[in-house]
Amino acid sequence: MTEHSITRHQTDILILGSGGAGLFAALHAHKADPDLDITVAVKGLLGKCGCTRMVQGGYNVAIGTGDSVERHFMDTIEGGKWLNNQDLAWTLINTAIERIHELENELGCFFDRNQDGSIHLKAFAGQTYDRTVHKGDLTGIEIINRLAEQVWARRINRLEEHRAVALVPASDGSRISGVLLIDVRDGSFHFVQAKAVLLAAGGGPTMYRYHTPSGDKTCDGMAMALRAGLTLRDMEMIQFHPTGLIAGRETRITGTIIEEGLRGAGGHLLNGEHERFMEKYDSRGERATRDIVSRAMFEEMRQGRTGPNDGLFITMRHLDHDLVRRQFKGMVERCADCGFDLVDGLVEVVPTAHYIMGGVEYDTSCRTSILGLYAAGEDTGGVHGANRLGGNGVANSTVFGGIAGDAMSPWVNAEGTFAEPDQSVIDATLERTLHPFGKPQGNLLDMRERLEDIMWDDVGIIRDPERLNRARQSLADLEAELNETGVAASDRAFNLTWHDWLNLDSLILVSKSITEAALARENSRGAHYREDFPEEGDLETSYFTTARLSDGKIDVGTSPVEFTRVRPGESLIREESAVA
Amino acid sequence: MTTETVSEQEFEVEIWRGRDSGEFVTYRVPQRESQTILDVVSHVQRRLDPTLSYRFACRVGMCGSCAMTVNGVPRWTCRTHVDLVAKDGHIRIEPLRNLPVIRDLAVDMVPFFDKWERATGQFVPSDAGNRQTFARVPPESRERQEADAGIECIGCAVCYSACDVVAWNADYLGPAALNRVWTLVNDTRDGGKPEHLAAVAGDAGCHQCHSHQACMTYCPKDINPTAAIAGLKRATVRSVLRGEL
Amino acid sequence: MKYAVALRNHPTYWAFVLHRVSGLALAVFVPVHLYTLSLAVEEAARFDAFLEWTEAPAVKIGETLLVVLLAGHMVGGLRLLALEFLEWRDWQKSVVAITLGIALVCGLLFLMNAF
Amino acid sequence: MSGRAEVWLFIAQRASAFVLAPLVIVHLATMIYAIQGGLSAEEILARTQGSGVWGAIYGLFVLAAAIHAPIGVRSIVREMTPWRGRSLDLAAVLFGVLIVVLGVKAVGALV
Ligand SMILES: Cc1cc2nc3c(=O)[nH]c(=O)nc-3n(C[C@H](O)[C@H](O)[C@H](O)COP(=O)(O)OP(=O)(O)OC[C@H]3O[C@@H](n4cnc5c(N)ncnc54)[C@H](O)[C@@H]3O)c2cc1C
Ligand code: HEM
Ligand code: SF4
Ligand code: F3S
Ligand code: FES
Repeated sequence: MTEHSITRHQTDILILGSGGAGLFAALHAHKADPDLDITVAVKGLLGKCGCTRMVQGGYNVAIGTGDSVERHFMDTIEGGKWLNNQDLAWTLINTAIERIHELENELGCFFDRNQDGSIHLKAFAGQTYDRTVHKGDLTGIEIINRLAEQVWARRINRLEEHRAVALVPASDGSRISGVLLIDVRDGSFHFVQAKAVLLAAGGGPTMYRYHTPSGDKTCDGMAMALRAGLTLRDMEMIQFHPTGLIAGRETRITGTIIEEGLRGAGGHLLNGEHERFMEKYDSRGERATRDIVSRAMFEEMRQGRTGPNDGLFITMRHLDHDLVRRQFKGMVERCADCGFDLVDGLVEVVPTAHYIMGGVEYDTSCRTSILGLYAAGEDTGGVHGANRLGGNGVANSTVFGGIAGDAMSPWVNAEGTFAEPDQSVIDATLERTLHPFGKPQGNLLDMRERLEDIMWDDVGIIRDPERLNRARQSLADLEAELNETGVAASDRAFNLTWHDWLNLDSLILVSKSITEAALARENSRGAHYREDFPEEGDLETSYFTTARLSDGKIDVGTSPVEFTRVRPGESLIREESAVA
Repeated sequence: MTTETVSEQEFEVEIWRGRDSGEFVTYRVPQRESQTILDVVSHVQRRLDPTLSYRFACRVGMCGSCAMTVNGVPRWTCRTHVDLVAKDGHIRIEPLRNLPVIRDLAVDMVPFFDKWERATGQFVPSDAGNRQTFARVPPESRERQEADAGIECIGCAVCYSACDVVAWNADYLGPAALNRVWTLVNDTRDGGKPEHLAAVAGDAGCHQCHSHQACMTYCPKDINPTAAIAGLKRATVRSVLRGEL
Repeated sequence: MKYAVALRNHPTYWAFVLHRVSGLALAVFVPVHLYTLSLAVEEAARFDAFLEWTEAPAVKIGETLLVVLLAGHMVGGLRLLALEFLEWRDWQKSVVAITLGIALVCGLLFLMNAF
Repeated sequence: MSGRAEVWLFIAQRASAFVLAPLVIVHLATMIYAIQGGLSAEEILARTQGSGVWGAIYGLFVLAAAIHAPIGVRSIVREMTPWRGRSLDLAAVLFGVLIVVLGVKAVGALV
């Protein structure tokens, strides 16, 4: 059994992922007790993968004069169509204020200023106040660079290019024991035994034909959570960004974001016949909210009025060229690098899957239902409800990452122990992950594209039972096919094709939970739109969906939303007249 | 619909296979309108040779994971259109120089990050516990402008790979790390100026730079580490003359 | 080889090469020059013989080269001093060309006068 | 070598370069001027001997070069050969001393 040999490590706290959630957790856990042995394991290089780095718009926080926690909270709840876990949202909004100061004063993020030197707050769609802190339109680079530097400078262990493949419970099932990982560089297996584990692998809806997240994100965290028996909530809630670049399937640039500000600045959306169409759908035209624009575009595409790559167009050519060039420098350059002229041409665009609102159920201390296992960031669900406000994503990951770090250290010191792992889980994971080496090679790219088509066409922006049921079947077929598809056994070191296989494995499982949750929600809220149930349903009796894996099948259920702080129809904002 | 009967155009690329020792292998890749070097590499791995190793993450020039040497020059491959480099119809892709090769096109970036850390490329808070206010920093102030000029570095190591002094002096901290320290020296909120200057003054530091300017020539983000390093040279000289270093 | 040059084929790198080669050449030449000078001056006859030898065209060319190197090194050195001690300006590449120009003009002047 | 020492070397090299620049200009100019119509020992010596100004100029030249060149050569050697450390530093100092000795002799003979 030499090929199954597993290297064992021990660490007090193991953190999976190095986005805003993972790195903040590491820093806070270290600050709480510098003597603890802390390890960050990440699929790519520390700080260079994941989506926190890709944040463009910025970070929502209620610090402007006239703004308030209550106002930000109400925007979040209303944006989330009353499905949010209100305690989580409340924690987010309060702690964001502390976190943004910490980012600026302690970690060194250098956010943009007003002329007088005070912090600049910009507007973000769907919000009643300008409350978005930013660094140009590359806020994420600033945040992650500063976090990564601080982590490098501390005695925090790094397991870079180590991919987690299973959350391993203790042999008696009482708590977490550790995590099984693959060292991407040499293909070897590692079991890291830990007293506490943080799941912060960042979700990411990369099972859709067009998607924005970085290539390393393939819902591994959510898949591991399902396999470990955790419950995911709100999985039908997939946010689409209206304008992703489309340049053909063969280029990785397809799906990446074209800035929303372009529409705000007067950019026009055109269909394949070069006609504007948004007015047909909404009086605000191109300036309507993300979900409305995405749906209108999807409809237009379904009617077949598309461009050469089956997308639509955005154009700025009717605007002052110099202004566009100046105001959207980064975007203009990025388009030019891929051969598009944003200033004077048409750029083909398509709605693109951006964010998963759903995720692991957890509490305001980031605890999950497994003792010692914590979760934070985009892997979790409940904060955003049915829709995430732009700017609440990075706030979410940094706020709860920090909270998880604060919680884990004292807990490890008080109650943490190294538990013996459940060997059957390790064996089953080895079996599953090594499985493709025993099978005839197949075309994984083709399978990935088929998955993306299934999800885009049948579990996409506009849903109906017929398509969802078809998707259910197609996903089952695809899963069966994957299990018969192999990878060349030549060399496991840095074997991307093996990881492509594992990516598909995670994506299919999580896609199934999205499909089942979408079938279960028989109304249209936020990001979820059912053609057969276009109404939002009774707010008072709002429920959220839950999904669990049992005996290889996704079990969905629903739970009533608890309005712990505010009920539909009410508001926490007192001076109502002040709202613009 | 266009009726296309001619088979698609193809071109040849040579890709490094192996570690320190290895060889170039030639592949034929179909030509596309929107095609970056990363797409070429991906095509080879996904369609022609599943064992090819390389690295990328964001796909849009934000993460700095995908840098490789293309026709001798280090570049961010996700934002390098094939037409830009294939003027004579030939493309050769190698791993970045000056870093150990893990396999094929993937290098070990740890030395690069370690030097960033050794150069004290991290903020030293002067107002750590403050949860109420932000330092006032006028955007037009000279310091802020200096800091802003270099702050959007994505840590791609293109400059590090392009610099001959890095190749000649294994300890040399390199342009990216020094550039970061210069942004900190200009950060009016930073409380670690003496440490920063001491860290970049040694025989691995800023004075080893001979202003080759390869770093600024190839930096995909148009950052100018040469100017940053010159700034550090002045700052360290000033502090030595004042007897502070 | 083609690729090794590609990386370094930008004006400021060539300026560095010129500066380094000239610096090294001067460092070799200066002691030799000082030595011959002191020897020769002590015996005027030998100095004249030496000067006569320097009339040979090959030697003239060599001397011209040294003048170019000295001038080039100096102007290049001034460029570096400006780069390091003055605020950054975006004229770096033009300065490289100017450096080269001045060095060549010095060499030309020297040559014109020499024959 | 400590950070401070390294900075001092940098200062010394740049300062000596600064001093050398005008001297080289003068030297180049006189050379181009002097060789007009050929030159002889007498002519050269006639110009230089007994002249305090020329003595000062060339004295300074030698001194600055003795500081400037060894530092430059030392860094070239460090970068392009495996030779580093104490022995190299010592060699650089000796090189500087050599220039001074030869220079003093030459200037002495000329003036
Ligand atoms: C293009 C883009 C723009 C965005 N703009 C904004 C914005 O303007 N404002 C805003 O608020 N939000 C924005 N978001 C959303 C925001 O980026 C995310 O909500 C947030 O950053 C998620 O943080 P995270 O730490 O949970 O995950 P990430 O930052 O994605 O980090 C996840 C980490 O887990 C690692 N990982 C994954 N799988 C494994 C595994 N199996 N083993 C080990 N490690 C693993 C990944 O490699 C990565 O390091 C944007 C997202 C995208 C994609
Ligand atoms: C007698 C004359 C001179 C000699 C022998 C000489 C020699 C050298 C040498 C050997 C170097 C090292 C080159 C390198 O590091 O690559 C050097 C560097 C330098 N020289 Fe000169 N030099 C002379 C005159 C000058 C003059 C007149 C100037 C300018 C005014 C000058 C400015 C410089 C500068 C700035 C450097 C540093 C270059 C770097 O580190 O990259 N030198 N010189
Ligand atoms: S300075 Fe430029 S080239 Fe160097 S690491 Fe930063 S972004 Fe890359
Ligand atoms: S290329 Fe290297 S030598 Fe200096 S100017 Fe840039 S660090
Ligand atoms: S993949 Fe992120 S910079 Fe190229």
